[in-house]
Amino acid sequence: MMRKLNQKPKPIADATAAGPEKASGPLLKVEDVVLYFTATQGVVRAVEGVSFELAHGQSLAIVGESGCGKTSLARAILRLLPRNVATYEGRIFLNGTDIMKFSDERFRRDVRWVKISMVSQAAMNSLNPVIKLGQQVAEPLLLDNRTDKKEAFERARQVFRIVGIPLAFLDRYAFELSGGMRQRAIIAMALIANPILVILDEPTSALDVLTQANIMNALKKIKQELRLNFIFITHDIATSSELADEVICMYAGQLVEHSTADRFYRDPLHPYAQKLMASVPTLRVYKKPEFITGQPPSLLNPPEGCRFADRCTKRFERCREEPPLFVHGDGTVKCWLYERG
Amino acid sequence: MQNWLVRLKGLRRYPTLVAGLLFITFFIGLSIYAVTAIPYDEAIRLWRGGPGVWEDTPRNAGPVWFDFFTEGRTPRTIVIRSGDTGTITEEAVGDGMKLAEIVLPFQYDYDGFPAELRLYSEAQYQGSREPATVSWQTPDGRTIILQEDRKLKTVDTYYISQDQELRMQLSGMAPQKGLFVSPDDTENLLKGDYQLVLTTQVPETAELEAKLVVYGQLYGLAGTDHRGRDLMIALLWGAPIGLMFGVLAAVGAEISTFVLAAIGTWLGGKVDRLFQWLTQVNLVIPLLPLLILVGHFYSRSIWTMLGMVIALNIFSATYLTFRAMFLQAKEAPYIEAAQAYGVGNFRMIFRYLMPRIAPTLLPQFVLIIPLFVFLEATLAVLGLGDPTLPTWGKVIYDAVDEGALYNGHYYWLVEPAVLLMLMGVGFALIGYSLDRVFNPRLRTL
Amino acid sequence: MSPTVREIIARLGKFTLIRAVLLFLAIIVAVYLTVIIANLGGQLDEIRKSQIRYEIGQRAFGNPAFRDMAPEAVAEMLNELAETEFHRLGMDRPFFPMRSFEYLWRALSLELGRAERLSSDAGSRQVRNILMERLPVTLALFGTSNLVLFFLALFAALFLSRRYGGFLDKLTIALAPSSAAPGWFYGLFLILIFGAVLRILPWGGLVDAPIPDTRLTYALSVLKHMVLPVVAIVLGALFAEIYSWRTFFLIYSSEDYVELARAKGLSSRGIDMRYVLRPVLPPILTSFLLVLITMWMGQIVLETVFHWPGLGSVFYEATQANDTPVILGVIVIYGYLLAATVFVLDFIYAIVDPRVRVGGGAVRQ
Amino acid sequence: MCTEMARSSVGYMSEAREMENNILLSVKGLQTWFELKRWGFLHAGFVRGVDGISFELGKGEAVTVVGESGSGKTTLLRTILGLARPTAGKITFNGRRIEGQHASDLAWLRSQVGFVQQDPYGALAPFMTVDRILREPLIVHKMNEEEQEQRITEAMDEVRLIPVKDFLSKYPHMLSGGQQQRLVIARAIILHPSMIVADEPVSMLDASVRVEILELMRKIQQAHNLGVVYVTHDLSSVRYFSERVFIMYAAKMVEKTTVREVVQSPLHPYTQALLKAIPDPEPENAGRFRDIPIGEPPSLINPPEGCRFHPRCPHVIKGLCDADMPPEFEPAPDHFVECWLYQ
Repeated sequence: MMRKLNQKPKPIADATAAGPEKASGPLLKVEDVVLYFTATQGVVRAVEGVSFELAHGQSLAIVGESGCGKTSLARAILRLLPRNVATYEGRIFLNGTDIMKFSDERFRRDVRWVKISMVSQAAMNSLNPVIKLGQQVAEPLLLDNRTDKKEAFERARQVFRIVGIPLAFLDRYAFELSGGMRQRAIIAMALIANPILVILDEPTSALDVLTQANIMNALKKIKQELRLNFIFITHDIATSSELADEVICMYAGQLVEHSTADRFYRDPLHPYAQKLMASVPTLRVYKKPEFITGQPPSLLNPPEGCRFADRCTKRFERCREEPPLFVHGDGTVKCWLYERG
Repeated sequence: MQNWLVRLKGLRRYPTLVAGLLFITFFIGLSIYAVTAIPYDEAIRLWRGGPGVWEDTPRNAGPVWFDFFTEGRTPRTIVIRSGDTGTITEEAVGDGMKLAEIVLPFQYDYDGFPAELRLYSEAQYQGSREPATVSWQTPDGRTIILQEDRKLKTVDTYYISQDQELRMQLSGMAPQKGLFVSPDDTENLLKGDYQLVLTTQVPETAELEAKLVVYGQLYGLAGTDHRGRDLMIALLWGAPIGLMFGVLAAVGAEISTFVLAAIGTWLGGKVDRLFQWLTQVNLVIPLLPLLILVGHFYSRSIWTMLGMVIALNIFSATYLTFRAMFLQAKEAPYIEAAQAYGVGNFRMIFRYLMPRIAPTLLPQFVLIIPLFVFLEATLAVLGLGDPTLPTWGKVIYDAVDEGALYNGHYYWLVEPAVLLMLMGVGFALIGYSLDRVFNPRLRTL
Repeated sequence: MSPTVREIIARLGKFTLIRAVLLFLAIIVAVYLTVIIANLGGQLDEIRKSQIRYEIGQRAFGNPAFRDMAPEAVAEMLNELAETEFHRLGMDRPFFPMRSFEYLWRALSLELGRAERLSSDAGSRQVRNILMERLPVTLALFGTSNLVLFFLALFAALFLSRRYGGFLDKLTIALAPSSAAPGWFYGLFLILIFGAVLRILPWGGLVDAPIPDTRLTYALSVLKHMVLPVVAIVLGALFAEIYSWRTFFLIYSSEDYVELARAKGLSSRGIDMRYVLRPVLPPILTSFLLVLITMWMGQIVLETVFHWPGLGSVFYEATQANDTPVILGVIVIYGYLLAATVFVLDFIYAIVDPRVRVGGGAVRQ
Repeated sequence: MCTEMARSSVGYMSEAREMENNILLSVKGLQTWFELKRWGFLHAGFVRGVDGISFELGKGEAVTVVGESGSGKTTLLRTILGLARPTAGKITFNGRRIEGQHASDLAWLRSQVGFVQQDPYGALAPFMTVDRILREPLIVHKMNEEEQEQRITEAMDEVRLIPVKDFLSKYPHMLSGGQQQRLVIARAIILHPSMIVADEPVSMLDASVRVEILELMRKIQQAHNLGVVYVTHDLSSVRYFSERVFIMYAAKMVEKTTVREVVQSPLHPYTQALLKAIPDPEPENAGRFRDIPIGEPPSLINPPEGCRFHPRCPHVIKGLCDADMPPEFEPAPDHFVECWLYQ
C-alpha cells in the first residue's frame, strides 16, 4: 500500500557523497569525539572520546541509561551545540571527508539537513505553533534557494505519503495534530532533504504502544526502500532491537560496548550490558529481572579507572586503571576481562 | 528554607544587586537621620510656617556648595538682633516718654549684593503709635535716611528692598544694591562696616526690639524655596515618607493580589471567573484620576491615598501573571498527592501552592515599590499631595508651579528629582537582579 | 479540511463580540463605582442643584415681572421655584438605587451638563465639548509615542536576544531600572536641558505662538512641539520593555522548535522572524497592554508639565479650578480609552495567535 | 504469590454481606465524565474518562490495569481516590459508598488509600524537607507528636531510606530517582492504608532501578496485606505486579483475565494487537514488520458508536460492532471480554 518511490530525486549540492553504493569506506567514522559542557557546579564531561564506524546500509542503535551521553553524542555529530559548550573535539568522517573541519557556514550549507538530519527527542513541541505544517516541512528545501516553491511542496507531499500523514494536514497547525501525527511530521521533516543518515533520538518514547509500533513499521519501510542509514538512540532496550543491525552501549559518557545485534541481544560482552539486558522484563519468555545496585557516577568528576567498577560484580584490581577498547570477535568492548582478545 | 539561603548567598555575584542595596540603605539611613534629627512636629512647624518661622531664611537662595563653582564669595544671610549684636540706648525725655535708639551694626565683605533687606521690629506699648526714623550708615561715613516718620505697629516689618521712595532717593537703584555702593562708583560693592539706626520716642513702659536681616544668595545645603523654607527639611523628610508609602502600598497591593490569585486559581470555576472579570474592571478604572477625585472631594491625607491605592490595586494586572503561575503549580503531581491524603482547601492554598510561587513574588514586589513612590510624587506634582507633609513631590510641585526653570533656580527642581530617581532606581536594581536569581525560567539561560 | 476564511472571520467575530460585551460591562461597573465614590459626600447632588438654580436664575431675569420686585422677594421666589424643580426631578428620592443609575447613565453618555469654570477653546461650556475637543490632541501624542516605543523596544529586544551576555546586553540590564521613573519625570529634565539651557526645542504647548498659516508649517510646528513629550514618554518605559521582551525572546528561543529550526539549517535571521518573533508576539502584546495602561495614567502629569492641551491638562486645570463635572467627564473618557486599548490589543492578539483564530480545543474545567 | 481469594464469578453480593467476605473494593457500572466549557461558560460536551466499568478487588489482592495514555486509566484512579466524582454507577470501599459523596465527607477514605504517582520528583513538594513531606499527612489526620515521629521512622525503615536521620533534612532535588520514589511510597503507607493505588510507579525510572522498586512494593503489599491497583502501559512488566490483569481501552475494560491467559490466549482484538506491538529484545525484530492496526486512540469526547475499537479492529462485524456496545462475555472461566466475537 506504500507507493514505491520510483525515481529518487536528484541529490542536491552533492559535493561529498558520490552516491551511497559506490563509496568504498564506511558511511560514518567517528574518532575520539569529546564534548564537555560548563554548568554552574563545574564542567560536565558528557561525551568522553567516543569512536566507532558505521558501514553503508547498516543501522546503529545507541542504548544506555539516562545521563549516559547518548543524546550529547548525537548532537556532537550534527554540531548542535548549546551555548554552554566547553570542549568540542575529535574527527567525524562522512563518506571519507572530515566534516569537523568544515566552517559553521559550510557545515550548515552542505551537511546539516542535507546529508544528516535528526528527529529530536521532544517531538511533542518541536513544531512551530504559528506556522502551517507544510511550510515547516518544506522549509529546508527553500533555503539558499535550493529548489523552487512548487518542487519543495511536491517533495513535502511525497514524504507525507511515506510516513503516512493525510495530505490535508499540510495546511494545518501543530496544535490540531495528535501526538502520533506530530511525530510523523517530524520524521517527514527529517526526510525532506533526502539525507543519507538520519539520527533518531527517542522518537517514540512519548507515544502509546500501538502508535509506536506503527511508526516503527514506517521507519523499517523507509530503511528498506530509501536504503537510509539510521542512528537510533533510546533508553528502551526492547524498542531498540526494532531497528538495530549493530548496537552501541554507553555508560557515564563512554562507549563500553559496540557489537552486532545478534551478539548484543543474545549474549552481551560488557558486564554493564549484561546487567542491562537482565533488567529488561520480557513478555513472551518468563525470566526474573535483576536490578543494578548503586547509581551512575556524576559526570562532574568521574571516578578514576573503569567507571562501572564500583557497581560491577566482576571487578578485579586491573579495573582501577581505565580499560582501552579491546576488539573481541566482530565487536569492541571496554573491559579488562577481554584483555587477551 | 535552606535552599533559599543558598540562593541568597549566591547573590554576591550580582553587581547590580549590590548597587541597589547600597542606594536603599543610603535612603534608610537618610530616613533614620531625618526622623531623629528633625522630629516630626518640628519638621511640620518648619514646613507649614506660621508667624516668624521663615523670617531668617532668604527666598529662592541656592545651596551653599554653589560657591565652589563661582570664584567669588557669594553673600550669605546676616541676621542682626537688637538683643545680641545690636544695641538699644534709651534716654528719658520727660512726661513719661523716652527717646530710644537701636543700632544694628554688621560687617559686609561678600563679593555680591544681598538678595533682600528687611527690618523686623516690635514695640509693645499702649496708646497711639509714635513715629520713628530709620537711617542707614555706610562704611564711608554717609548716612541715608530710609524712613522719616514711620508709625511702627506693635509688630512691624519694613521691606527695605521694596521701598519705592527709597529707590527714588537712590536715583533708581534697588535699595539692596544702592545702599551698598558709594555715589561715585555705583558698580562695585563697598565693603566694610554698616549699621542701621532706628530712633523713636515712645512711652517709658514700652519694650522695644528690632532685627535687621540682610538676605544672602545662598543658604544651607539644599537652598530655599519661594517662601524661604529650607529645602533640606523636605529632602530629608521626603525619604521616610516616600519609603513608607512605596513599601506599604507595594505590600498591600502585591500580597493581597498574590493571596487572591492563589484562592481564585485553586477554587477555580465561578470564583476564578469572577476574579478575572474584576481584573478586567480594574483595568478599565483610571487609577490616578479616581485618586485625584477622592483627594479632591474628601481628604488628601496620605493615609486615605494609601488606602485607596491599595484598594484599587488588589485586582491589578499582576493578578493575571500570578494566576498563570498558580495554574502551572496547580498541575504539579504533589498537589494531587496532597489531595489524596486529605489536605483541605485552606491548607492547600497556604502551604502547598503559595510557597511554590513565593520566590517569584519577591522580585515583582520590589519592582512595584518605585511605581508607588512615583505615584505619591505624581499626586503631589498635581498639587494633590498631602498638604501637611514635606515630600519630594511637593517640592517639585512648588518648583514647577513657581516656574523654577524659567528664572534659573534649577537646583530647586533637580535636587528632589534626583533623590526620587535614585530611590526608584535603587529598588529597580534590586528587583531586576532578584528576578534573575529567583525567576525559574531565567535561571536556565 | 482546514477552516475556510469565512469560518475564521465568524470565529473571530464571535470572539471579539464576547470580549466587547464583557468590556462594556466592565466600563459600566467602573463608572458606577466612580459615581458612588463621587457622591459619597453628596457632592454630585450639590453640583446638580447649583446648576439647576443657575438655570432658574437665568430664566427669571428674562421675565419682566421679577424686575421690579424687592430683592428678598426675588430670592425667595427663586428658591421656591428651585424646590419645585428639585421635586420634579426627584432629587429628594434616595440616592440608591434609582438616582445613582440616572447619574450612571448621564456619566456614561457624557452629558454632564455645564462645566463650572472651564470652557472649550470654541467657547462652549458643555463638558462633553470641552473633552471631545481635547481628545484628538491626546490621542495624537499618545499614539505616536507608543508606536515609537513599541517598535523601538521590539527590534532592540530582538537584536539583543542574539547577543546574550554581550556589552549591549549588560548595558540594557543596567539601564532597565531607569524605567522606574515615569515619563513626566524625564520630561522635566528634557525641558531643563533642551528648553531652558540649550533653547533649541520649545518648552511645551501644541504649536508656535503666532499660529503658522499654511497647513504644512502648522504640522511641522506641531511635530517640533511633540519631540520632547514623545522622547519623555518613550524614555519612561523603554529600557524596562526592552529588558522584559528580550527575556521573552531568550526564553522562547530555547524552545524545542527553535532548536529544530536551527538544526534545519535556517539562518539566524530566518529563525528570528518566523520562529522567535511570531510565537512571542502574544505574550509581548499582553505585556505591552500593561505598559499602555500605566501610560494613560502618566499622560495627565506629562501633558501638564509640557502644557500639551490634551485631556490630561484639562483634567489638571479642572482639579485646580475645582470643576467637578469636568473631572467626572475625564474619568469616564479615560474609562472608555482604557477599554478601547484593551479591546484593540485583544483583537490583535486573536489575529496573531492561531490557536484563537483557528479555535483551539475547549478548555477542560 | 498473593492470596487467591475465592469469590463467585457472576453475581455481585450486596454491600452488607461484602463486608465479612473481604471484598475491599467493588466497582459496578462506574461512569466518570468531565464537563467541557468553552470560554468559561459555553457547554462544549463531556470528556468521558470512565464509561461503564465493573470489577472487584479482594483484601490483600493486587490487580494491574493496562491502558495507554488517553484510555481513562488516570480518571479511574482519581475516582477510586475520591478526587473525581463519578457521574453514574456504584463504587464501594470496605462496604462504604464513595459515589455521590462530596469530597469533604470522604475524609475517611483519605487515610485508607495510599497513592503512588508516576513522576517521583513532581510528586514531592520541592520546598519541603523529607521530614516535612512525611509529616504533612500525619498533621492533616491530627496525630500527636510522638505518633508522628514513630510513624516517620517506621515508614522510612520500611522503604530502606536509611540511615533515617541523614535523609530527614534533605530536599527532594538532593535525592536520586529511586530514592524519591521510595519516599513517595513511604508517604503512601504512612497512614497505614488498606489499599495502594499506583499510577505507572516505575515508568520514569531507569531500567536498573525499576525492578528494585517493584520488589519493594511487593514486599510491602504482602507485609501489610494491602490491596493494590497498579496502572501501567508496559504489558511486559505486568507479570511482576500481580496475578490478574484488566485491559482498558477508551474508558472501558475490554478484557479481564490472569497474566498467563493474557499472554498465551488474548481474546480481545485490542489485546492481541498490544501483544503483537510490544517487542522483546531480539535481533530478529529489525527485519520483521508487525501486523498491527493503524489509526489513533479514539477521542473520549465523542467516542465511536458501538464497540469503541471497531474503527481499528481487523475482525469488525459490520452492522453489529459499529452499532451496539458489546456486553461482557465469559468465554473461559475467569476470563471476561467485551467483544461480539464471543457472543
